[in-house]
Amino acid sequence: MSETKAHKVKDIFVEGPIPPNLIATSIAKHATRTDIGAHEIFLGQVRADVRDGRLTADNRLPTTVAAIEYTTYRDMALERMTSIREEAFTRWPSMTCLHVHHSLGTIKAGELCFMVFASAPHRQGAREAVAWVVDRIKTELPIFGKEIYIDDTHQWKHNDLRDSGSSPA
Amino acid sequence: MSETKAHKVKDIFVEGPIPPNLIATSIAKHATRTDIGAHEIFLGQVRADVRDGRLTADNRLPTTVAAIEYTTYRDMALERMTSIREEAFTRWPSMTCLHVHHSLGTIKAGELCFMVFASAPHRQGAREAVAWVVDRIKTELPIFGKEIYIDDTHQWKHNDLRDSGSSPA
Amino acid sequence: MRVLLFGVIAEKAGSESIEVNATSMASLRETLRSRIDGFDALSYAIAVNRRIVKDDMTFAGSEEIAVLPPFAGG
Amino acid sequence: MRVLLFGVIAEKAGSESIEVNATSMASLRETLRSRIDGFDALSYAIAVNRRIVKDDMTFAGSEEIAVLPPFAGG
Repeated sequence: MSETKAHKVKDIFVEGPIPPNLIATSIAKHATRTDIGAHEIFLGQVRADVRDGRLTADNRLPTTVAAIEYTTYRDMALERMTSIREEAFTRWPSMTCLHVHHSLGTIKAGELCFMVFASAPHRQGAREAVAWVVDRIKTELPIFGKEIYIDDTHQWKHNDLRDSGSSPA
Repeated sequence: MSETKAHKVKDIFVEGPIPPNLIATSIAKHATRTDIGAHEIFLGQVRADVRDGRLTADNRLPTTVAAIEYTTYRDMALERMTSIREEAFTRWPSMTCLHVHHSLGTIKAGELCFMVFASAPHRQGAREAVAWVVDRIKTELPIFGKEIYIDDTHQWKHNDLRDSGSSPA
Repeated sequence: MRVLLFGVIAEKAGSESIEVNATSMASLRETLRSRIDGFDALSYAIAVNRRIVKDDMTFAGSEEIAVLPPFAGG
Repeated sequence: MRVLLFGVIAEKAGSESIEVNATSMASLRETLRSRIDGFDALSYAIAVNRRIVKDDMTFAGSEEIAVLPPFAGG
């Protein structure tokens, strides 16, 4: 955990889905930090939501999300993320670590695209920090998502705060 | 996920620390559940807290938690856990899965002793359910913890709700 | 009847169970007090058939009775 | 000046950047409208040096300018 509380610009982006092993490795690294009592982890997974698809004479045929293709304005995203990290450590000073990963490229339904992982001596700080950081990332990071459907059509995803998973509500 | 929403009595207990790989395996199993958009995971880790230790003529010498030895009244714990699970699925009907592990035996500082893992289409349900289930387990499950200190003394741990990590506050 | 003991209570009693003759919650508490050194200073709850019971009650003799110190899970 | 385009806006423009002559936010918006088919129907924000700017402003010409469709991270 040499990077603990370092407020330098860190790359949060991962090409492709987030492998569950990366999360296990992240967790295992914290065993040396015996001041930690609680880890809180949020994971976003791409949902196979059903959407209105192709227009026919009568109606729109339903279709299903097969994948989301994520792109970003990287420099701005990493600058915003650095500010969010700094503010999170100010708001929750007991937090010992905060790790964020977000996927770029094509992430299939069922795959993980997002991880926010906070550690703290007690659970309340970690829990609140994760919820807050997830919300801030969804609203402030310039990340774009193209929903690709099983019929090869696509549509651009956009977050609104009622939305809560990894596809629009 | 054949056990999804099954309300039968499930064993939550694991001998020894919870290996990070178990969490990765748990996560990976959910890739087939493409209705899931959000996973929320709480992990409890044993903290090397400093405590008042041996009494000398002048004062108590400080000592440090080396490990917690967990025991349980298993039949009652599993019955209570089954009720908590049922109530959680009633309160958060959109929740698709709820997985709980708790260690028994000696868990060293830095090792994981507790996991609560909820999945749902959207993040709010999963987040609220995890927080609620963690609180209920800490207050209602007959699990007992002996804090073993580095000087080989010990003291019995007890939860109060201000406490929030995996050792008393 | 056999009464299950846990945690610090099992430690003080030097055993994970104890045989007692008790026909009610009140007589059980009395017996525990007389049989386990320092029992009065301990916090505990009594579970009857795996549910905590706070009121007095009489026992049929077939109940599963356990004496539980404060919980420390998580 | 080169303006960066993302997501649905890059898709509509058929390119991830566009060369424009714009001295102010107002003239930039005007240019985008004339150069990108269906631009008026899109939701977007403009970032100047990686910060979203809502008010009008004049450009020195060295700014990093980006046109951002709605965010969809997470």
